[in-house]
Amino acid sequence: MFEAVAFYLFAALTIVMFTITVMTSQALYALTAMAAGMIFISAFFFILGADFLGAIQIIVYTGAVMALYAFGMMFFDTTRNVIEKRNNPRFVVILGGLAAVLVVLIVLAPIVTTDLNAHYPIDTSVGNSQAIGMVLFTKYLVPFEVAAVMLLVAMIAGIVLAGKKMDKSLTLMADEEIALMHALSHDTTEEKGGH
Amino acid sequence: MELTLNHYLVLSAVLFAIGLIGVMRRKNLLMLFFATEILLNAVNVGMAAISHYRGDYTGQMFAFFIIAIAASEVAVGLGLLIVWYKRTGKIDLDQMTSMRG
Amino acid sequence: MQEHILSILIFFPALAAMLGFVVHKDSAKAYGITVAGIEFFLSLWLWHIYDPMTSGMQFMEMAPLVSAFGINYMVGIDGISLFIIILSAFFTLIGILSLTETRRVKDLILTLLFLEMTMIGVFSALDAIVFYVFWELSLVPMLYIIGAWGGPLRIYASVKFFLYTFTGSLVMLVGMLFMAYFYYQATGQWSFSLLEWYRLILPVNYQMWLFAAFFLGFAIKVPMFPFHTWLPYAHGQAPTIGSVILAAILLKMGTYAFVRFSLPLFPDATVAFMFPIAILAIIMIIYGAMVAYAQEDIKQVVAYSSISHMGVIILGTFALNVEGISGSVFLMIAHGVVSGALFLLVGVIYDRRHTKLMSEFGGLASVMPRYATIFGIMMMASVGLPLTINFVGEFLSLLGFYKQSHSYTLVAGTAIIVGAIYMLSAYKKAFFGPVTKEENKHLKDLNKTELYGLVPLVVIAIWLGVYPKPVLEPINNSVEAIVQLMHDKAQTPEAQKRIPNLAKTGTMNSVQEAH
Amino acid sequence: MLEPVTVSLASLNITTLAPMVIAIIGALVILSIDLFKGGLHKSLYVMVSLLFLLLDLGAIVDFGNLFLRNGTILGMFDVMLIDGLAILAQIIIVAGSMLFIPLALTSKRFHEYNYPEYFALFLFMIAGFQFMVSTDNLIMVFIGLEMASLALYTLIALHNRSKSFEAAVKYFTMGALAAGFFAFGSMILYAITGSVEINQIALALAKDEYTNIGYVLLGVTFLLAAFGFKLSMVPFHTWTPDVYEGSSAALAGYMSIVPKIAGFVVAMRLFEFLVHSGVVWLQVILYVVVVVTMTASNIWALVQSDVKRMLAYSSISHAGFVMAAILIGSTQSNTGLFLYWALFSFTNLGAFSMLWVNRQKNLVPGQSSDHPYEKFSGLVRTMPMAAVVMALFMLSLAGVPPFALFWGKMYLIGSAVSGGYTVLALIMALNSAIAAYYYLKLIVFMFMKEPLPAYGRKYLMNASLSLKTIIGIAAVSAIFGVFAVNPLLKVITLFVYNSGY
Amino acid sequence: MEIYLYTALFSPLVGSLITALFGASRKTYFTGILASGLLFASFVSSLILLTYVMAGHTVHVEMMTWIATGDLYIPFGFVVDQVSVTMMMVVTTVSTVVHIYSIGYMSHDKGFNRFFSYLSAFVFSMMVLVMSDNFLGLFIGWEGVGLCSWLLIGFWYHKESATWAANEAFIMNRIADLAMLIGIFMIYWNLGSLQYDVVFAHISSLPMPIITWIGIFLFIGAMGKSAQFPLHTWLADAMEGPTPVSALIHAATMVTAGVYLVVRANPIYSEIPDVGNAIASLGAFVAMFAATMALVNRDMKRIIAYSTLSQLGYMFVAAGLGAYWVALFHLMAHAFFKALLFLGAGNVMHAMHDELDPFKMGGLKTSMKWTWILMTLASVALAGIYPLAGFFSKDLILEVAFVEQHYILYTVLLLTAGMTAFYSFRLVALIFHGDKRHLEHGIHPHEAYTFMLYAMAPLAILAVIAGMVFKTPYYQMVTQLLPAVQYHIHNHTTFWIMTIGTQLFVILAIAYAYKKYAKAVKVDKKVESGFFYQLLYNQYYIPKIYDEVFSKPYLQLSKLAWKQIDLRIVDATVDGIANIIYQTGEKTHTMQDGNLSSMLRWMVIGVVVLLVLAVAFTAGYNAVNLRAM
Repeated sequence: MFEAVAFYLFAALTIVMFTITVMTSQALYALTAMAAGMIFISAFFFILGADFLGAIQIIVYTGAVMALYAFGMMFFDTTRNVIEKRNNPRFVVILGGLAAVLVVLIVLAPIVTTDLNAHYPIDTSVGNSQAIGMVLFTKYLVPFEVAAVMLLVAMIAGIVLAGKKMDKSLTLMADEEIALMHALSHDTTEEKGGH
Repeated sequence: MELTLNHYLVLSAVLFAIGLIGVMRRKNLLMLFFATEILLNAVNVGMAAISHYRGDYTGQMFAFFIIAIAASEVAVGLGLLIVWYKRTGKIDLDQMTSMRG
Repeated sequence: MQEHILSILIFFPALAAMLGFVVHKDSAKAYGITVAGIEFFLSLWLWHIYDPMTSGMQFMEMAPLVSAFGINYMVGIDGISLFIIILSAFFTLIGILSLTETRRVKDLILTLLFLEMTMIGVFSALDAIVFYVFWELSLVPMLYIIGAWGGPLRIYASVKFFLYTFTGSLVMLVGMLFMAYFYYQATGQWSFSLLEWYRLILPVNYQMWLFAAFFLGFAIKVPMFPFHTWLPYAHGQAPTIGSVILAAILLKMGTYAFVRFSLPLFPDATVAFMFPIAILAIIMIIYGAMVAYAQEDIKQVVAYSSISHMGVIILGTFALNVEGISGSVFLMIAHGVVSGALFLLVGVIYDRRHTKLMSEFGGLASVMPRYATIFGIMMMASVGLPLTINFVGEFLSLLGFYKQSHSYTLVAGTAIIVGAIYMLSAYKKAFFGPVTKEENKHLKDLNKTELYGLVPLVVIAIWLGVYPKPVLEPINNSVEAIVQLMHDKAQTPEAQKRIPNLAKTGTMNSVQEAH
Repeated sequence: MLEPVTVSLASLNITTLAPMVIAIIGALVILSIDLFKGGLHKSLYVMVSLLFLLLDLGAIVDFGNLFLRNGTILGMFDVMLIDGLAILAQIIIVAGSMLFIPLALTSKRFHEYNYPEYFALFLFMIAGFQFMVSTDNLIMVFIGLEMASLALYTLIALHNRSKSFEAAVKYFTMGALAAGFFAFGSMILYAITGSVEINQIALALAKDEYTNIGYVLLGVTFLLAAFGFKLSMVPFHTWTPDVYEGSSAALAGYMSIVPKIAGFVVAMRLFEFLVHSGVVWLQVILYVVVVVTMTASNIWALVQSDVKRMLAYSSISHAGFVMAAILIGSTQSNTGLFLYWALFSFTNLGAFSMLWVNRQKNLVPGQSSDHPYEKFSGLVRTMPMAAVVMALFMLSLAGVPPFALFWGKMYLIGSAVSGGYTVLALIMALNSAIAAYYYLKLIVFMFMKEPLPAYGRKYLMNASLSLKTIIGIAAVSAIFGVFAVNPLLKVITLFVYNSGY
Repeated sequence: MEIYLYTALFSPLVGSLITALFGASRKTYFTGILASGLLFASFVSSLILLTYVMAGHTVHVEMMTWIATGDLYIPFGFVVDQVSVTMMMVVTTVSTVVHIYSIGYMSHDKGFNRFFSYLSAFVFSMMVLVMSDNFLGLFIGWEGVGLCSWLLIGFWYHKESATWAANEAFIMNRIADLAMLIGIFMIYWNLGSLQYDVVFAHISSLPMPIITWIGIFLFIGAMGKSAQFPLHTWLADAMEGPTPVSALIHAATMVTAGVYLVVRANPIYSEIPDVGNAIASLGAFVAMFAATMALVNRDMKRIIAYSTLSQLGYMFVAAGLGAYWVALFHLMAHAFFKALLFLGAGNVMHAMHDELDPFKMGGLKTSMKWTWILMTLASVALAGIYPLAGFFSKDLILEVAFVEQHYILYTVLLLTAGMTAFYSFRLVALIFHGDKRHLEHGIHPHEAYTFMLYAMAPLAILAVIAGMVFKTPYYQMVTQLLPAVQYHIHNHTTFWIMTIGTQLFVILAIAYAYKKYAKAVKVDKKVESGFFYQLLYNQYYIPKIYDEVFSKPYLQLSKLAWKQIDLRIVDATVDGIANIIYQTGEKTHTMQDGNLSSMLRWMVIGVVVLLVLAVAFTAGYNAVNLRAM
């Protein structure tokens, strides 16, 4: 019973929050609502016994992602009202609604399955984090490592893209200009801007 | 009333749809990225729920990796936005129509 | 060398063309003539060593190409292909000889040599895919020739030519793949070899579909009504050399393919489609002639006359007896010679006046008597006067089809009337009457170069009209083999009835049979 | 309490990771080189990348031999799956990359090649694709896909001009949406089967006899959308032309080949069992998608005024064409897919390289895109060899025999015929005819029009010996592709057949 | 004997080819003399062959294979038998004369050399036609003479009317040739051969309808060449050619080829008397029809042309009634006197500077005495006055009709004989008697070269003696091959009444013609504007009808086919399809509007569409499964 109440409560809250996120014209509201929504989602994880995931959700999303976005918002100066030109707002909502209705129509049906054996059964005897760790470092070791590389890629990408070297485009410069620029840069300290 | 997997799936679907609306509606790229986060979060709810009802860790694993992916996407996405912003001073996607046809 | 004569014939011009990139552009024509000349002599040598009494394929060569999918490089010739090959070599030579183009001659000549490769390839291919390869490849040089050296609408014309033919042949490709699949089902092995396919007896309903698929490809190439509209544009815009090759050789690919593919592979379907196709052929004959009659541009007259003549060829092909098919094959060669010559002749006048409108001329007979004479001879050949090359083919084609249907032949026979109408009226407009235009009064008669190109054609047109035997005999032997094959494969009673059995009767004594 | 897990190292088959690890190490090496000594010339990085890719390829070929001896290799808790498809796809990926990376050696300087990170990211991306194809675990697929994609977005943006940023942002955003689709689709399949491994999913579905048909379709819908995006199926293709236009021609060419083959392999793993399961819906949908993709993109390509955009649409069309192989789902068609793609990669490589060599930095007045058709006007006069080679690629793309792509086309259409999809075969054939028009258009411009003085000396701006070599390789393989067809067919059939496809 | 055969056959060809080499060069008498000489050789060879054949032999050679495929075998085979030797004699005689004559006639023409080339080529074709031993060989000659006729009618190609007439002749002949080809096809597919001997030997084995059709088709072929109604209009127009041509081709030889064909194919026609009757009826009709037109015509050459047509009608009557040898005999006699007449007309034309209207001449007998004599002689022969050639040949046909009890035909032919006499002498009277009207036009006529008159002399002699001297030996010779039927009216009274009656009738007609035209010519306006006069003068309006019903509509239809059907429908459809595809691209590529938002929307739309289909399919699937349960 508690579970049900919690579910409905948080469901309502997340839906409201996310709706605000996508509908408001205030960037700050949107960001805040999203952060709130993320936190509420972690509540589901806790309800569902995925404590580790809940923790990660809060740390990664509300901690890292939100911080990044907040930084970005400041950078882009979007704290004020965001003016967006809308075309066919109704169409968008209808399309989204239709998608929801259709998916819901299908997922309302009970899942009938004969295969009840879980591949990695949940072991209630140990803590969620421990169990997760167990699966993560056996079966999902490779994905885990690759995810790490992926994060590295993302990091490099972020650094490279946001770096100062991007300010001047060699692509758009004629050869003479590049030569000139290099000649100048030897005098100054600007060796390379990527790092 | 007992909660079933379907409840969560419906929730997941609704959240996903909200995300879709956001993706379609937003012109401000930063806020558009918010919507994509919603999409992934919606899936995470579903994953965790299935994991729970199936008694299987795979779903949680999946959700875990999805979070990782979401995080990396933010990094790259913001990087792209920054260069774009530096170049044009705007992050409105309506400004971004130099290629068409 | 004798074993590889066909490969040499096919690839020599292409190789020469590649080497030709090095040749200086002022010497390009000489180089082209040399190469085409060698090729022509090789083709004559091929004729010399060809055994006319054998009906089967000769000089066969085979090399695996994509053996996993049953595709082999396989070439060989019989009497049907032999002469078209010689004709191809011949016309390339004549074409280069009488080239008057001044813009980028080297490119043009090299393109022609490539074209020669594809033409000879098509006519000697015995593997469907190899055939297809050359068939499609031939479009490319032609596209270039029309598009780069053509008239004001050249781009439209060349692209239309390419796309139209390309579309048709892609459908044909699907048909070929289907055919190979049937073979695979029947034997468990992939094969695109024509000779292997010949051994296959297909269910009649499949034959119909396959026939239709092949038909589309061939019909556009021929071109049959109502797929012909690329032709007037292509001819109208093409430079002289392009028209000559197009009319003389490329169109023959379609009719040749009918004989090589459609007939022996799908005898029942052929019989079933005989009358619809005959109707199309008759439309081509009469309608083509009428449209030709209405033309104002003399080149278009010749272009539409090609449609009309191709109708007769189709009719002969679908006569399904030795007389008709031999006739149609012979007519292919004849029409090649005659229409090629006519296009060359039109080119002569175009070079001098840069117009092809008949209203711009008149009275040329007195200004350019030699030109008028040769034009007249070729026109009469085109009209099908006996003792000219066309007559033999036309007569045999119609004679053959008469066996299948009297009334159709009667209608189709109007070819000899309507043909005369447009040809004579065109000749009259251009050559007879007083010289009205000042520019025409001092036109130069044919010069030596032009005569080098034209006189051999005149000689051939008359020689083969008087003495067709050296050509007709090998054709006849090979055609007999095809007809017999068709008869043996025929399943429907209709087909068995329509396709004569040569083996049983031996030398037919029809006088006795008539009783 | 948890029991300690003991796993023998041998059973892990750690070597299955070798190819990807080589690529990743390569990337790290490049980064470290830069750390120690900055400002080195790009040729160094090109060659280092090339070396590592060579090693990578060697490893894959080694696996190829192993596969032929022992069959499918599983490793790392069955996450890694090295079967014939994986090997073939990896070969195409790595070989394709090896051919493209030298395109960095242009004579003009472009922004991206100033970054050692560019080459690192390039290698990371390759590793990502390799992971993507050599697993049947959806999580692994997802991570591999994202890793590759994130790197790719960056590579596009590094070209550093507004069009490439625009392209990158567009690609990224749509990619994010597609990632959402992928996640959602996987979730649904996981919900009904309790597994994220494709073969397990297939087994579970078969066991249930597709009772949860609604769920299946739902999952497939989203996955189809996700792969539709990756493989640029209409209507998920909209990024393609813009991204191709925005990125450098070299990268555009790369994108038209390597990411797609990775996508195809996963799609093959995922959809093929569904097609064979008798779910009519999927067959119909795939049929429609294939036909619409082929036809619509062809039609749009007709009206393009920029060659690169035209090639973008044409590559969409080619993808649709190849997607038919998955619909047909026979060994022959799957073989055809790889054959086609192998041949396509050479020809397309050539075509895009030709664009790359004539990329000028400063647009002439009135020029709105990098490669308008007008630029190629009368090329045969000014640079006959370039015109001939470009025409060759166009003809090959159009499927004119005997150039390379014709054989792929023929084999695929043949597989459609023998798979019983006659109408599809006809549609494929007729689409080739439509496509011929826009390829011809370029030929028309090159061979049949007068040169425009404005573009007089703009061709081969960017050419260097290595670029010319690459183009030469492409040209030779386009002409003599026919001789490669038979061995390719034999090898591919062996691999595909032994993988059970 | 073969050498003579080849000489007879090929010397004209040699002549033609040699003179052709000089075709474009300046006039040289050498060509004319050479051609004539070679023709004389041909004539001599023919004469030798004639004696040989007279002795009862025939010559049959097969020179070489021409077409052989399937079961078809056609050689270049030549046969000299009683029939062909007759034709050879006629052809070589007349053409030798015409050649020599032409040296004078064409002496002022620029195309002198060309003319002889054509003329000799014609003779060669005609020889092939008559000597061939199979139908297709005959067809070669048939078409060959058609070609030469085209060349010669259009000899003065700068004249619009000449070239028009040439084309008309050729095309009209082609119409008939088609029928002939069909006839040949029928023969081949039914008998397996085209050789005369094989065909004639087996023709009777065929079913009646087939023989009938063969007969009809061959005859249609003959109709074209012999200008029988309704394919007659070209002959009168063919008079645009030089007069020697008219004499040789359009009077003496080529136009009689049709008759020759019927005679040659007599074994076929003997099987089908009904067709024969039809032929005879048509012949009689044409005889009368042409004669009526000749009555009022004001063009000297056309009058003679109509007369030729009329005489051809006579021949067909004979041939149709089975009197093949009579037809052939008349053919021969007619050739002599008609050629003579034409050549005389040529002299007159020369003298009158190519004036053709006899009403503008008159009184020429003083200045052109010999021509007057020759033409009068020819006219008398034509009219059939005893003892000239016409009497023996033409009146014989009347007898045939009578004996065969075709009285209507007989009556028609008799009337026609009267008309013939009238118009012939109308012409002679107008030209040679009466006032010298030509002086008004400032023309001073002079007699032709003497050698031209000498050249005409043999014809004149033959016109006089051919009937009287040749009839019996000819009958004996030719009936070795042709059915030997003697047409005698056994009742002597009837015979004499008929003969004398006919003679009187003809003489009366001549007298009337002289009376009316020999003195001053009164033009009776009332008569001339009358319906019949106009009808006849306009050739029954047939050329006009042809023009309106066939030529113009054909041109219109052709234009329609080109402009409307070909360009507007067939081509437009093809372009239309391409255009639709292209326009679809033009219209829909805006879907790619470059806006990221709409791109994302497209993706969602795609998903939603798929979802809709998925839901629909699921519903359907469940419904089916539920029902199954």
